[in-house]
Amino acid sequence: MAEMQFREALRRAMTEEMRRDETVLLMGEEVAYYDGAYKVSQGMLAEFGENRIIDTPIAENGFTGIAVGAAMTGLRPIVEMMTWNFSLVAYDQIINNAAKIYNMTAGQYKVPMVIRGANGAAENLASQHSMALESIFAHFPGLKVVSVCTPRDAYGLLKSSIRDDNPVIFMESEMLYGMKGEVEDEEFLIPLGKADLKRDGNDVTIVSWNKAVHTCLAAAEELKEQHGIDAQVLDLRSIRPLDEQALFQCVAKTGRMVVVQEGYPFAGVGAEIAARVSAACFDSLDAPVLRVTNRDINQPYATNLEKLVLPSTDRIIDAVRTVVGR
Amino acid sequence: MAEMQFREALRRAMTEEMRRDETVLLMGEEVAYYDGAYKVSQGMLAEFGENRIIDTPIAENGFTGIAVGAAMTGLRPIVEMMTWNFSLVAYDQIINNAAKIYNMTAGQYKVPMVIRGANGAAENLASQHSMALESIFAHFPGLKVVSVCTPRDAYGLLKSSIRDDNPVIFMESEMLYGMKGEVEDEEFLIPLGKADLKRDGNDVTIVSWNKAVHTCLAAAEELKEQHGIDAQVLDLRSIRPLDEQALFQCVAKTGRMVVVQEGYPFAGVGAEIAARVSAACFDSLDAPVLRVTNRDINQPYATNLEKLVLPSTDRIIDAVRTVVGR
Amino acid sequence: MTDSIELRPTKEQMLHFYQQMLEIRRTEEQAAKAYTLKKILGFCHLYIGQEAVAVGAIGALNDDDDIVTAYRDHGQIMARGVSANAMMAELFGKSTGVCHGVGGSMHLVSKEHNFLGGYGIVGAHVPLGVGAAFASKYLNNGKVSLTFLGDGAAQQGAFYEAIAMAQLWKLPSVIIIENNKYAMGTSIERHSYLTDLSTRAEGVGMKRWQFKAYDVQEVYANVKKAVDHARSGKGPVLLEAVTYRYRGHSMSDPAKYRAEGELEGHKEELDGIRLAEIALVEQHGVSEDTLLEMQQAAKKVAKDAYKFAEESPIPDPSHLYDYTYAE
Amino acid sequence: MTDSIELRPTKEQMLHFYQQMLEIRRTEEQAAKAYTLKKILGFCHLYIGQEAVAVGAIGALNDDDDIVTAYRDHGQIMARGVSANAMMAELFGKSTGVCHGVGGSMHLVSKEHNFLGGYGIVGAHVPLGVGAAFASKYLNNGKVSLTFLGDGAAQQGAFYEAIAMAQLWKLPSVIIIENNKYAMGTSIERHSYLTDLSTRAEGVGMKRWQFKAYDVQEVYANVKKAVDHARSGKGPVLLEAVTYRYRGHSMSDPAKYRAEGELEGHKEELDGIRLAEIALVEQHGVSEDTLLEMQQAAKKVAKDAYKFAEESPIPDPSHLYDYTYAE
Ligand SMILES: Cc1ncc(C[n+]2csc(CCOP(=O)(O)OP(=O)(O)O)c2C)c(N)n1
Ligand SMILES: Cc1ncc(C[n+]2csc(CCOP(=O)(O)OP(=O)(O)O)c2C)c(N)n1
Ligand SMILES: [Mg+2]
Ligand SMILES: [Mg+2]
Repeated sequence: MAEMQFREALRRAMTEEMRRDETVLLMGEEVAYYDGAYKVSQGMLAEFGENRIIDTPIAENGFTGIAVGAAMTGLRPIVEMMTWNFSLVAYDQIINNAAKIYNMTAGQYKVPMVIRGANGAAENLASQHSMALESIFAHFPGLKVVSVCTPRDAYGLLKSSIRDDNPVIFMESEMLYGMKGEVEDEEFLIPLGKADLKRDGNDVTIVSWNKAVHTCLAAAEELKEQHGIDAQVLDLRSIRPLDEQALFQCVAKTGRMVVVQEGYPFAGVGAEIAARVSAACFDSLDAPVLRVTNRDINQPYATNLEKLVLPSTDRIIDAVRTVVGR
Repeated sequence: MAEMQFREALRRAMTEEMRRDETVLLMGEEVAYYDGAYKVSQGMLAEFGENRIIDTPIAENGFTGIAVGAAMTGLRPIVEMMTWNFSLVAYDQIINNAAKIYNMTAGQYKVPMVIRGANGAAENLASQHSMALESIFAHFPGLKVVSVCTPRDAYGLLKSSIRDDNPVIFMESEMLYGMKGEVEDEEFLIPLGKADLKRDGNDVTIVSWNKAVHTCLAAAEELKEQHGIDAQVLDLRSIRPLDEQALFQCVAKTGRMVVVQEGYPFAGVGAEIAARVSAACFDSLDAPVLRVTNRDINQPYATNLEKLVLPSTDRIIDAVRTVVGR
Repeated sequence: MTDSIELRPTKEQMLHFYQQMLEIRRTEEQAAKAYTLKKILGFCHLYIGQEAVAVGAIGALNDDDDIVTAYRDHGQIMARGVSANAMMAELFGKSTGVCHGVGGSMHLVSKEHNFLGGYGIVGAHVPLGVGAAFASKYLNNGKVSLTFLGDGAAQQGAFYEAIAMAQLWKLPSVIIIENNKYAMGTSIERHSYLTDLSTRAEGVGMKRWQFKAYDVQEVYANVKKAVDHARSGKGPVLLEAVTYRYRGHSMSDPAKYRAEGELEGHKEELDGIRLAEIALVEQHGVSEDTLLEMQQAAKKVAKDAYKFAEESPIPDPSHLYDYTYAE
Repeated sequence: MTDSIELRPTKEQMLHFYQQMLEIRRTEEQAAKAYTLKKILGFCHLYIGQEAVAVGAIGALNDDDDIVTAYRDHGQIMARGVSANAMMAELFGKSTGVCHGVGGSMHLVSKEHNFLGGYGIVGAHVPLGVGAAFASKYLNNGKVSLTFLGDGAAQQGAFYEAIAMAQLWKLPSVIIIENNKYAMGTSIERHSYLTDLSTRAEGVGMKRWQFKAYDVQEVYANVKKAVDHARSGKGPVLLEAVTYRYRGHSMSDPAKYRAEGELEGHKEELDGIRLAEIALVEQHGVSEDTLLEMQQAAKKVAKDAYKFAEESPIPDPSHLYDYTYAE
């Protein structure tokens, strides 16, 4: 069992899959000679060469569309989106082409590709570089959406995503690339669509994904120590398909739920979970499902303002205490 | 009091505002010489000339961005998006520029513009031409989102939108352009952010917007006649800002709510309403808030399949009967 | 641009092209009829007048070359060899259609024919075509991809980004702008400063030329030349095929924006079917009788397609969710 | 491209340009220091090496002309006359910054100076600049808009769509591609087939040329010519200014991708400040002492800015929601 960085786990997943299947390739800005903006693909050019590790011009819409066309005709591209903020220029290709082609062609053409990159705020990157955008992808059938928070999950889920025959939106985090964690030495896969209980507890369930899971875990710790509240933390990992059963079981167990989502609140993934759980568990919920999200404004640059916008342990603790009632 | 078509009401609003304020202009594909793809701008070229009614190339990202720049420097552009399906190629300009500039510049530059056009499925337009996309715009602070279903609302709200100093996403419907309705002869405005009770009732509230309101009204009629259920229908009209008070008052009155949203369910506006109402009215709700939306798949072409996907009176009636319990 | 003799279609090819053009036109006329009878719904963009482009261009390809186009796709898919029946049934939204009624007129697809499809977002399919060429280069399989787009579509950023990468990476991609003079109701002069849109290639250093695409022989020769260039590894080519659309943008467009006599003048001089007839008779000695027979055959194909489509069953709703995710 | 004598800056202009270049460089050196001390956070893209471009280009404008640029915006906003203090305070995220700490390094804005801002999505600000020109033409107010973008940004569809419309509508827009040889770590040869990116204009029929932009006099003359053209109503111009960036892409980039000696060679021969000094001394008879004084003054401006920024208060959180919607 090796400790490895998040970025190493991603790299290991890609490398293994590229060794296994010659049709897998990696393309994106700076992925080859620069080793990736966040060094995720370090060294891969040396192993796989320019034909399979491909530096692109800064033309996300174009190269994402090219990857879709290539996926239709025999390849399995991994597209690195330097960060998801830049995916908005490629949004049409992702929604109107990648997500729909299997459906539109009545199953004739598949689009087996992964689009992966950093999602959410790093630090002080301000309005245009700080968005968490899972909600505007999870909205669309045809896409799968994965969002990971540990090296092990990153490895196991990226491998499954690469093998998936559908377009998978795979979300990482700038803030986690350097994080270390255990990953088994032997190869393994983690299936899409399975949430993971990152911390067990009886009083309340905190649901989250991506780096906010770590904020939730810190909050759970503090809730235990300071307030005697025993919170469990469920990491969704896959947003689409959503592990509804895990959510309902958590409510059955704890009767109370707080959803923590980085990103804008309005019609976010948090709203979907709250709406679904509120309806399905109407009789077993002991308190309203509360959401802790970014405040409903764009991310400002200054540190003190930025901190106010993001979900914080304090705000999570407040929400949990509200639903638990102490 | 004149009866006029929906498209005429929109045209009247634009024409009056253009007479009133020389900085207002209309741009988009086919808006000038062709009178608009759906004839909304018919005759406006003759009155205002080529400088103010502007045919653009098919370059939505470019001309939307040009409109943003023009809005920053003294104009108040109305951009016609032929249908909102095509806005995905302009998504980056709308989200990263239009929605954020007032915030990013700390209020130095305003972006007073309206982007308007047809939203949602018409008939048999298939996967790429049938989307209802309000959810992926309402997600973002900085935008206002309006969605109308009668000529009168179209007129009053479009005028307010044009006068608003923020970017307003204004959603119409291909299926409603020919619909007739009463509009007062004297000028008036309808403020953004106010929902409208389109039908009163005591047993349950059906919340909707855009053309689905008419499906809800038909369902309410049938619910009354066939099942003795007295449903009220609340037309949101503004999605952002959302008239939360109206929603909560409806729940206070009826204790039961069904949200009807055309478009994809996952993390849709319907989810936001359900989540918010479920949390805020936890103690006064007598039943779960149910959603009736498009089924979670892309729109197929064939009529029989298409009908299965959209919210129908039958599905609304089923949902209402479930929450009412008879 | 090209008239080298070895690039001219043979008599057999010309007969085949003529037959295809006839079948496309007659089948679309049936489609127009079905549309007015509300048997075909939604948007329906006829290709009438432009047949020589699809037929000549696709005639210059190998069977396994990939093809991508926009929503005006009836002609292309038929030129590729998909039956009028399967095409028409799709327009009728029937289960026997190429996409079982899921796609409709704008989204005709046949993987079996390496026909990646018709797409509805203007310009957005161009990267798909370049992507197919990317795959061919990656797999070194000798295939070329052919992408059709309209003059209006050449204004989209997706087109620009795609051609720049096609050139940077020297992909085996041939891209044909079908300049049919209008983007909906907007004439090319009003939507583009330069009206030869193949010049767009100059900005990215790509090989390009414009040619008159009324005569299928010209189309064949020009596209063949471009395809040979691309296949040989020398890089992509952008062509502008100057053509003309006879009908409105779609069935709901009365096309009032044309100058008077414009359409009639064009038809008289430059109709692709008429030009093919002249070539067949004058160059290849084909008899008027043979032409007549072929015309009758095409009519039958079209009428049979109508009947086939009409009598086919609508899609079984139990398959509604079948095509959301690949397993 | 141009050397007509009347387009050369006067001695006064040259002194001013020199002063501006010095202040920009010294202020950015202070910013670099502050960054390593974690007083400036996030992304910080230095303009060092490219000063002649912003200074000469903006020097060729009228005060009310509009300017738009990307995230590498420190030089542009200072060349427009915004104080080093207000600029630096923004980098420090302080309430005295041009955007009260909301914008940060990438989003410097001063409406008072018709400086529409720095933008972070590569290429996406080009339509804004063209939009400002659109407004000027609409309002007939005689203004020109100047848009800066990088070589990498010229690959974006937004850029292409915007220049095509600028040309179609003959807007008073001058667009300068600052070709600093790299888009992040990717050299221009690796991201573009043609390495003179002004050729992009050929595709849309727009006036264009490339020029060496090391010497501020050259920049001034070339941009003045383009601005005059645009202002006279003859249409937009696309320029490529060939320049060089000395530092990494941003503060976190060690810039290992350069060829050995590339940077040193450039600095020695083509540094804009050095070239201005030579011109001032040799053409305008300015004494070494005067230069020395100006250098000292620039240093002081930079150090004062650091101090000002450091001592300024952080934003008051009670204003957090102030700028979400305009009333
Ligand atoms: C991005 C986008 N914008 C607008 C439309 C609506 N639209 C459909 S076809 C068309 C005109 C296209 O003209 P052209 O590319 O010349 O093709 P043609 O119809 O002449 O074959 C427009 C504006 C669309 N489908 N997609
Ligand atoms: C759409 C988009 N894609 C990617 C990025 C990340 N990025 C920021 S700057 C940059 C390089 C830009 O190079 P160039 O345009 O040459 O400008 P320079 O930095 O050299 O001034 C990249 C890839 C971004 N900000 N926006
Ligand atoms: Mg056309
Ligand atoms: Mg550069």
